[in-house]
This record gives sequence, structure tokens and C-alpha cells, in this order.
Amino acid sequence: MQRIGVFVCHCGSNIAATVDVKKVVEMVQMEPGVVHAEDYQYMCSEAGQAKIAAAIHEKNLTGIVVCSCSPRMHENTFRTAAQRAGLNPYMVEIANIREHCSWIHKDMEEATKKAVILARAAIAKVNLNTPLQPGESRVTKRALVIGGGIAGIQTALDIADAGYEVDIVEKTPSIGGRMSQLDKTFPTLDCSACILTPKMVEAAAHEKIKIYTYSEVEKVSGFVGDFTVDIRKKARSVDANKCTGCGVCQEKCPSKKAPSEFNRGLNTRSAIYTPFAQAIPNVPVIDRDACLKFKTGKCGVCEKVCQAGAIDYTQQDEIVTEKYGAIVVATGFDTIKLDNYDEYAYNQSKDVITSLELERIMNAAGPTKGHLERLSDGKHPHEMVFIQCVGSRCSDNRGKSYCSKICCMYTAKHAMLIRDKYPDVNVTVFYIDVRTPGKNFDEFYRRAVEEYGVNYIKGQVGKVILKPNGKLLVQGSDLLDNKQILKEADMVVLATAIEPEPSVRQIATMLTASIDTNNFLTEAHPKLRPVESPTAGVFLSGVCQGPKDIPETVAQAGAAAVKAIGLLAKDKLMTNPCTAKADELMCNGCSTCANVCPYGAISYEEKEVNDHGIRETRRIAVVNNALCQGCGACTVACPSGSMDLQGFSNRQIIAEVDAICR
Amino acid sequence: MSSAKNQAEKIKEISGVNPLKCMKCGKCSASCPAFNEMDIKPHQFVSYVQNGDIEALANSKSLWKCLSCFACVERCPRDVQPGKLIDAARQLVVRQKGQTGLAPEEIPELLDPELPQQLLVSAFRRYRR
Amino acid sequence: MQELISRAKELLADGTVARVLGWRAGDLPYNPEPAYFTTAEELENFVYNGFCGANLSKYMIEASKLEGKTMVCLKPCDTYSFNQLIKEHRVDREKAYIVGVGCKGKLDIEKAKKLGIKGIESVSGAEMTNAADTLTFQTIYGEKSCSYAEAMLERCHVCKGKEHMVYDELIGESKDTKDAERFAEVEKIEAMSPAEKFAFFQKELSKCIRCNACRNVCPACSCRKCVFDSTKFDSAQKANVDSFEEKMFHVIRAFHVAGRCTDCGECSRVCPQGIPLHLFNRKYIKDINELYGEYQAGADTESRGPLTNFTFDDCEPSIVTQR
Amino acid sequence: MSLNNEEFRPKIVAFCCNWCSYAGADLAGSSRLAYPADVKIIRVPCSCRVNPMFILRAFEKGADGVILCGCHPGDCHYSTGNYYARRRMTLLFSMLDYIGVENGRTRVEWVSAAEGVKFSQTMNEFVEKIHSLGKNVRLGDLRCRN
Repeated sequence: MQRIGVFVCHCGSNIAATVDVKKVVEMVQMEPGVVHAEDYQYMCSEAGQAKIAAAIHEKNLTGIVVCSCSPRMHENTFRTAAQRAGLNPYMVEIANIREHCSWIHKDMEEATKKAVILARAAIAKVNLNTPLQPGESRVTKRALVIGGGIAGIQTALDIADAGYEVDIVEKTPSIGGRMSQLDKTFPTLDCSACILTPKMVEAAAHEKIKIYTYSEVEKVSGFVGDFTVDIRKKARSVDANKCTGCGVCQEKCPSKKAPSEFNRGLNTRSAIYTPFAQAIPNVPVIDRDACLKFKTGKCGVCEKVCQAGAIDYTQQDEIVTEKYGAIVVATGFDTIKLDNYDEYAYNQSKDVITSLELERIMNAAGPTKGHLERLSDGKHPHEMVFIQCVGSRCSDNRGKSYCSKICCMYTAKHAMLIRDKYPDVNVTVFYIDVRTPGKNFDEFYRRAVEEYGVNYIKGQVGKVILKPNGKLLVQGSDLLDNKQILKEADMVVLATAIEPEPSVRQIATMLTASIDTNNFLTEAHPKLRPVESPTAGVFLSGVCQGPKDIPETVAQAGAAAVKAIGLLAKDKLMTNPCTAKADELMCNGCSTCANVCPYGAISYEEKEVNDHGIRETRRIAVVNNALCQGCGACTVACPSGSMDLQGFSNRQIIAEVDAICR
Repeated sequence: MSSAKNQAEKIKEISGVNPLKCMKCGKCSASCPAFNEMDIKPHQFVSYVQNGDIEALANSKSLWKCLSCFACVERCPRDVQPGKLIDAARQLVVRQKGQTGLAPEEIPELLDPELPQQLLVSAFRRYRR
Repeated sequence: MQELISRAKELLADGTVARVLGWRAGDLPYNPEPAYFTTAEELENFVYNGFCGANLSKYMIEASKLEGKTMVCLKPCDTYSFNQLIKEHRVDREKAYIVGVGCKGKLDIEKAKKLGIKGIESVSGAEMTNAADTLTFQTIYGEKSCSYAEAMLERCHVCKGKEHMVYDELIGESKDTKDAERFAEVEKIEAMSPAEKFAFFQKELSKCIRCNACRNVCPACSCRKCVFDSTKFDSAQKANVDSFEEKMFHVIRAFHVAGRCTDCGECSRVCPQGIPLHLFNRKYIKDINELYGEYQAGADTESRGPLTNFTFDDCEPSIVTQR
Repeated sequence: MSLNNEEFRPKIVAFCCNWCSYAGADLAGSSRLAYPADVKIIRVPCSCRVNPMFILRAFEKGADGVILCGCHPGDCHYSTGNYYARRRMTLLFSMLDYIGVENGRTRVEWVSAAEGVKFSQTMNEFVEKIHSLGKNVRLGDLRCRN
């Protein structure tokens, strides 16, 4: 029989205001096994933990139930406290009387009754708990960073600087990401390439960093400390070891009609290409869909002109299998498709563009060589209209429900840059709210208004009409003047919502990392563990976790790196002892459990057993504790009930059911 | 006061719209073809219902100037759909006045073949259901 | 039958097998029982007739542990069970010499009794060699008769086919007996109102005396230790009339064999209370076929069972309320 | 024992997977999204840990409704657990329906860690449904000897 102590937390008034904690203490004392019960203001505080330790010593407790907040919050705290007092940490159970009780109920009597029942269930479970010992697993001292934008580069640099090997997997032909497409950055207006390129070079030159560009993660198996990842290196058709990056192939390539991804399709590129001049690695790839050699078999110009003999039309995709201890996701974002927003005439006029497209137009290496001009006729614009919140803050299923966070600032930046360079251009911004929380952000926006004379109008645009003369008629409202405004513009720029790079879904599935309804990866805790995924060993860097600007991305990248370093610095990891275990005498050896195990943790052994005097050799399931993650799929598949899950055993769960239904 | 509240509830019920979702972006007013004819603007409609000021709505010109083109309903990013609110307010007024409109069977003979379908439907929405 | 006996003797004599697993006459004319034969003399008691419904595949679990091979007589439907046991590593294919025996439908003495044939002293017409369609009973009330089909087990009317799924050799002719739809009974229950369904099953299950015959005969219930006998689920207190297992026994048992049950019908055949237990198993089979695609347990030894498998777009459990 | 006019308070057991639904329930709590106290949550590592025997056990012990919540298909922390749970529960619920147990007494709902609102809504709906069905009498004892 266990000797159980029950500790009821007030959580200040969070619990005590709705649950009569004294009553709970009184009621649980009647439960079997309970030899001690007390309440306290804050059980998780040092004084509270001391009370638990004292009771363990004084009453010789063998099990503990803490009635408090969610076990997701403080289970670890109380387990550690129990362990310090000499109790096996797995003899602790939590009754969640805050999130699942006091916070959602109003009636004190009802909430108290429920709290008692939840406590009873936990007590019934503890009665059947057994001490568990965590196992150990090794840590592969190498990290994988998925995505080679600024987030991925920064994370990789930080991990590498700490002395660990890092691989970056980037699906496009070059690292650099979205930041490489930007012209200037807010709120300092320094050139994006000037600050990014050195980091790209540093990453490429770092002896601890290996970069796989034009590559994708294909398969992930294993678990924290010991992931095995298949990386598909897509065929570049260029031998990276031979290529000197001279660029002659791109010049001579006769097929130059492919839309340039880097320039957002605003101009074209050759079939053999590097996305931009500062690309790393400076090794082109052949776009086989655009290449004449691949399409018709005739051409081969690049092969002829390449003095290094680097062109290799026979190159095949290659699968590289690597082991990693930690994985950082840094897959970044894209702008949403505007197909659902007919009213802004984006698909009708070349002069309605997204902000990211404007970045390319403003950039000296962009499609217009940095000259602000209409893409329809190349004319210099005189009236420009910016529309904010296109697809952001929408709850109508056309766009995204969240605020994309960066648009207010980059629009102020664009407006300012245009007014600075072309004082003859009038700039009007239609906004709903201007959101500028950030260091020097509001000052920046005010400068746009006060010093650069940008015309900010509070009100959304309802429609953009393409007039026969090629001009754009913008119909918006001015809510402060209570007027409807019709404005003729030469160019309209849409502050298009950003969304997580769509391929993140498959990556999340491979990593079994959870993802929210907007495809942003979920944090382990929204406030306290914002750079960790709930899946152990997987960390989050940059916009894949939520909208953020460059400084925030870099900060988070560093934080993710630190978390990864913390993991890689360990030689061994304690494994979760709540693993499956087969009862040798009951096991049929039928393989049903192995069929459902997602980790391949179950194997079979021919083993001699002594079944109540019958000695025979039987085929018996054996669980590898390092591989087993404790999901319990096998326990239900097992026909004989031989397979059970430690810490969540059949009898424990049934005891909880019984206690609740009593 | 309580009856105004009651009426506001009725409007929400008829329209199936929650005016609290409005973020006051003004896209409705930006989209409205009858904006200049209206005394209470489409975006203001939402706050009138929110504030329970149904009396003013019922007496407004806007109620009868709205073309029911539903551009605001289509474009509202928050699914507040001011057009539906206007529609509902109009319903409320029509119901209070009693059966003063046309009956459906009276319509065919009044029809002008040149009349656009949309106008017909719009008229129905406004005057009789 | 004679062909079977002489072949068995040959196999014993040439050392191919160490024993023969078949049937011998029981204490009544219509209850032959499973038996091992190790000598030619013993084989004189070997019986194979229309009353040999017992599925011998489950005995091969123990026989697989014995020295040498065992010749086992399996009817077409029994071979599904044998395959399923191979899949679950419960029997050793190498230890079995499978003689696929012919089948023209097996008999249910209860059906004859229901026709008013009581006090039976002997039966003729049940022999495998007899082509006659009539069963003749000598009873203490005189000679009575009925058609063979009238006295056939329910499972033979919905026979899966007379093809053996696994065998080393075949002996004897078979005759097709299927004359009813396999799922007709299940469909009838499905069409009832919830109250009618409940009344039906409550009436049937109230007869259960928990003799465990269904479990003991079931080839899928081959666990070394049944969950109902284990302390692991708090479900083993047999004495307690009110205990969990008493109430839920058949529902849980059916779930445990779901996806593994070959629909051999042994549970219903052996139930002394005449509970149509196959209606549970067959409901699962019907659901599996309809929701996850046709699946016949024991048709092969490799494929994944429906409950150890899934597709990304399986139906949601709410389909139950939508059907 | 109990008075006839006593208000029916159903017993409802909710099995929640640790990674998504339990966290969703926590979020419902921290967002103060109320649902009736009749719902009691049992934490399991994954929806695939829930043995049909647990559900039958709950009914036998007097539960009036049992709901299982897990990660959305495709989002299982253990990658495939909820797919197995989905098949198991589909078949079990179908069987319960087949033996005449009102099919509204069992439910599976996928609730992510971010779906506090959905968790609360689901529980409110489910409790309402159980109220409309009344006390569970059928699954108490299939072998009623009266």
C-alpha cells in the first residue's frame, strides 16, 4: 500500500477563489493510501516545495499528488522537488485543478466537487505508480538547419562558432533567402545586401558549416539527440567542384525566357543561372524545364563554352543520409497569392504590384536597374498609392487572420525612399492602423509623414479600377473626413500579407512538429519556450514561427542556436522512462505491436521462459527503450494485453476512469 | 432603451452578423457606389448597431439609398458585412410598417423588359420579401 | 474417409509425420471430437463426416511445439484460420503437413433437434462419401429424416468457398453450400431502431453463462493468457457477478479479434446457449469491408490487418452517426 | 436514493492526448472559456493509447458519455498514432451503435494545442448532447437479468 501525500495549491486566488481548497484537503484524506494532505498558497514556490520535501521525510511518503496547475506547467518542478527529497520522480501525479477547473467554472461548490474528483483520479493512479528509471541515449554532435535565409544563416553561424558542426539545407540554388531580395532595411535604411552578403560569405567559409543548396529534406527519423535525415541534393547539372563561377554559360545560354524567381517574375533569366550576382555558392544550376538541351536534345552551348568542363547533363539527384542531434527549422515566408483579391486589379494591371516586387524594382540589380517606373509602359509615375493590410487581418477566409507585422514599417520605408529619390512623386498610403512598436519605429513613420510629406489616409481601399488610359483609379475611404476618395494613380503597391513558406507543412509532418491553422510552427510554450517546438530536439528560427522583422528574426535565430547548443553540449540524454514494456509470460510473439510502432522500437527474440513451471523457448517482443517514445499504440494493438505502457498503464488509466465515474 | 437594445438584437439575428468583429477599416465605405447619397455611411452602420442607436438608422436616408449591390459584403475582410446589417434594418422598418409594399403577384405586369435583373432583385430586397 | 485413413497411415509409416490430427467418434453419434493419432491402430477410430465441424487449426499451436511434423486435416474454411496463425507467428508452417479435406457443409445437431428430431441413437447420410441429400436419424421414437441443408450450420450457408488457402495435399470432394448472403443477418440488425437492437442483444447476451467455450475454441483467441484472465485490466474477478468483464465480455472479445477473425463461425457452433456470437464478429468484418476495403483475414500470410493499418484519408468516427 | 426531480448531471470522461488536446484544454482554461464541470479529463500520451476497454469501462462504471480528443490527423506527435485511433474508434463506435447504444454518447474530436475555443465548444456541445440523451442505462449491463 502506498503512503500518499496530497498537496493542494491555492495558486494565489487563481484556484482558491473558485475551489474551496480546505474542503479538497478534507475530502482527499478519506481516499485509500492518503496519509497526508495540506494546502498552501503557492506550491511551486520554494516554500511550497519545502513543504512537500518535509512531508516526504516526516510521513515517509511513497507517492505524491499535487492539485495545482496543468502538469504541462509544473509537473517537472514537482518531480524534481520529490527527487531532491529522495522520492522517485515518477511517483508524482498532478491533478489539474486550475486550467481544467478553477479557471473555467464559476460556481464554487461545483468547482470544489470537480477538484475533489480530479484529485481522487490522481490518487487512484498514484496508488498504482511504480518507480521508473530514465534510460540514456547518445547525442550526435551535429545540427541541421532547414532553410538558408537570414534566420538559418544566423543560427548556423552561432552554432558553428560554439564549435559544433552544422549543415544548412536550402531548397533554392543559393542561400540568402528573402532578405537578399530586399533593397533597403528599416528603420536605418541601410542596404540589405551590404549587411547580408558578409554573413553569407562567413557561413560559406566557416569550417564547421556545410551548405546543401538546391537540396531538400526528404525523410526524418529518430528522435532528439539522434535524428537520421535523408537530404535530396537535386541535380544541378553543374559540377560544383569544377565550376569557377565565371558566368560565361549564363551569358551564352540561348534560352532566356524563364521568369526570374529572384525578381519575382518581373523579368526573365537564362536556363542556366545563379539567382543573383552574390549567390552562394556561385555555382549555376540548369533549370531542366527551360533548358533546350533537356527539352529538345539540341543545344549544349553551355557545355561548349565552359572552360572548366563543369557542365554535366547526366547528373542525377543524390540522397545524402546524415545524423543530427538537433534540428532547427528556419523555412521563412512567402507573400500570399492574390487570386482572391480581384478588387485590387493585381492580375489586370502590371502597375499594381506587391511590396516585395517594389523591393526588386527599387533595387539596382532589379528588373528596372533601380529606376522607379511603371512596368506596363516604362513611364515614370507621378502618383503612387500604397494599400495596407492586403490579406492581413482578414477573418473572411480570403486572407490571413493575423497581422503580418512588417508591412507598416516597410511601407513607411518605401514611401520615404521614393519621396527622397523622386520628390516629384506624390505618395498616398491608405491604412487601417499604423502599427509601429519597436525601437525607433514610430519615429521612423513620423519622419515619413512630417519630413517627407507622405499622405497617410485612414481608411481601406474598396476597389482599384484599370482605366482605358492605363491609369489606375483608386476608390477608398477617408474615415476621419467621412468621405469617399477617388484617386487617380500611376502605380499601386499592395502590402501583401506574408505566410509561412508552404513547404513547411511537409517538413513539420516529417519532424512530427505541430503546426497551427495558419501553418506557423507551434512553440513549446508561447511565452516561456518560444524558440522550441513541442517535439524535443526541434527548434524554431524566424518567420516559420510567426511574423517578424529582421532584428527579431536574428534575435530568435540566436536563441534557437543557443537552445540547440545546449542540447549538443550534452554527451547523453535522459530518455523518457514512460516506455512500453511487454510481459514476457503473456506475449504471444504475434508481431501485431511491431506493425503499429512508428519508431521501429519493437523487435522479437527467441527467449527461454519459465511460465509457472513450463520451460519453453518463445518468441517474445522486446522494446528498445531508447527508441520507444511512449505513444502507446502497441498497447492497444496487443491482443493479449501483454504490452503495457509504464507511467500510463492499463490499470492506472482504468483506476482513473473508475475514480471519475465513481 | 431596452427596446432599442432589443431591436439591435433583432438586426443581428436577421442579418446573422456580429458587428463586434468590425475592425473599422472602412473598406465598406470605400466600396460603396451609393456612398455620396448616404447620410449614415456604411461603416457607420456597424457602430450604430453596436451602440444600439436603431432609431437613427431607421430614419436614415441610407436605408433606402443602399442598392443592395453587396460590394461591401463581398469585400469586408472581417465578415461583418454591413450590407446585411442595412438589409436587416430595412426589414425591421418594413415589418413595423406592415404590409405596405407590392405583393409578388402584382409585379409581372409592372415589369419593363429593359429592367436589369439586379435592380429587380435589389428592389425586392428593399421593399418586400 | 477411408482414403484419409490410408493416407495418414502411409505418412505415419514413412516417417513424414509423427502424428495425425483429426477427429474420432465421440460418445454420441453426432459429436466426433478432435484427436491425435500416432499409430495405425489408433487410426481405426478416425472419423470424418458432416459432424466434424471443429476447426483443427488452433490445435496446431501446441502441435507446433512437438517433435516432428503433424498431419492436420483442414477444411477449406479452417485454412483461413491456419494462415492467420502463421501471420501471427503462432504456428509453424514447417511443422504441419496439411491435408486439405473436402467439405459439403457441416451439420448442426441443434437444428435437427429444433425440427423435432429427438432421442437420436444413430445417423446416416452424414458420411462424406454419401452423395445423398437426406439425413436419416434412428431415434427412440422411430426413424426420422430431414434434408442435409436444413441441418447445416449457419456458417455453411454463407460459405466463403471451398478452396483451401494453404495445403500440402488435397483429399476428398467438396460441394458448394452457399445459399445465403453473408451479411444479411447483420443488415437486419442494423436496420433496427436503437431500442430494438438493444433488446435483441440484451436478450441474447443474457443467456451467456461465461463458460468460455467461444473463447477457447476461437483460433484468433489464441493468447497465452487472455486479458480476461489477467490482472492487467482489473477484469479478472470471475466471482463477481457485477464485474466489468461479465458485462462487456463479448463486446470486448469481438474487438480483440476484429481484423483477425476469419469468420470461421466456431464461436456460435460451440455456444451451449445458442448465442449467435458470429453476429459481433461479422459486424466488424462488414464495417471493415465497407470503410477500409474488402479484407478477408487468413486469405494470405503477409498483408497488414485493417487495424494495424491506415490511410491518410480514412473516414472519421462520426461516420457512424451519418450512416 | 436520489430524488426523481434532481437535475441530471451527466458523468463525462474526456481522454485527451498530452500533446495537442490536453494543451488545447489548458488553453481553454487559461482563456477562461467555460464548459460544464461534468467533463473530467484523463491525460494520455496519445489518442492511440486509448484502449476500447477504457471506454467500455467508463460506461460500465456509470459514465454517460465518453469523448476522445487527439491531434489532428497528420499532426500526431508520434506521427501516426491518431490514424490508428481513428480506425479503432470508428469500429468501436459502430459496434456500440449496432448493439443499440445511442451513438451520440461517444465522440472523437481532433483538437490542436491552439484550439482552446474548439475544445470548449466541443465540450459544451457534447454535454448538451448527453443531456438530450439522458442517463446511460444501456451500457451499464448488457446482461440484465431482470
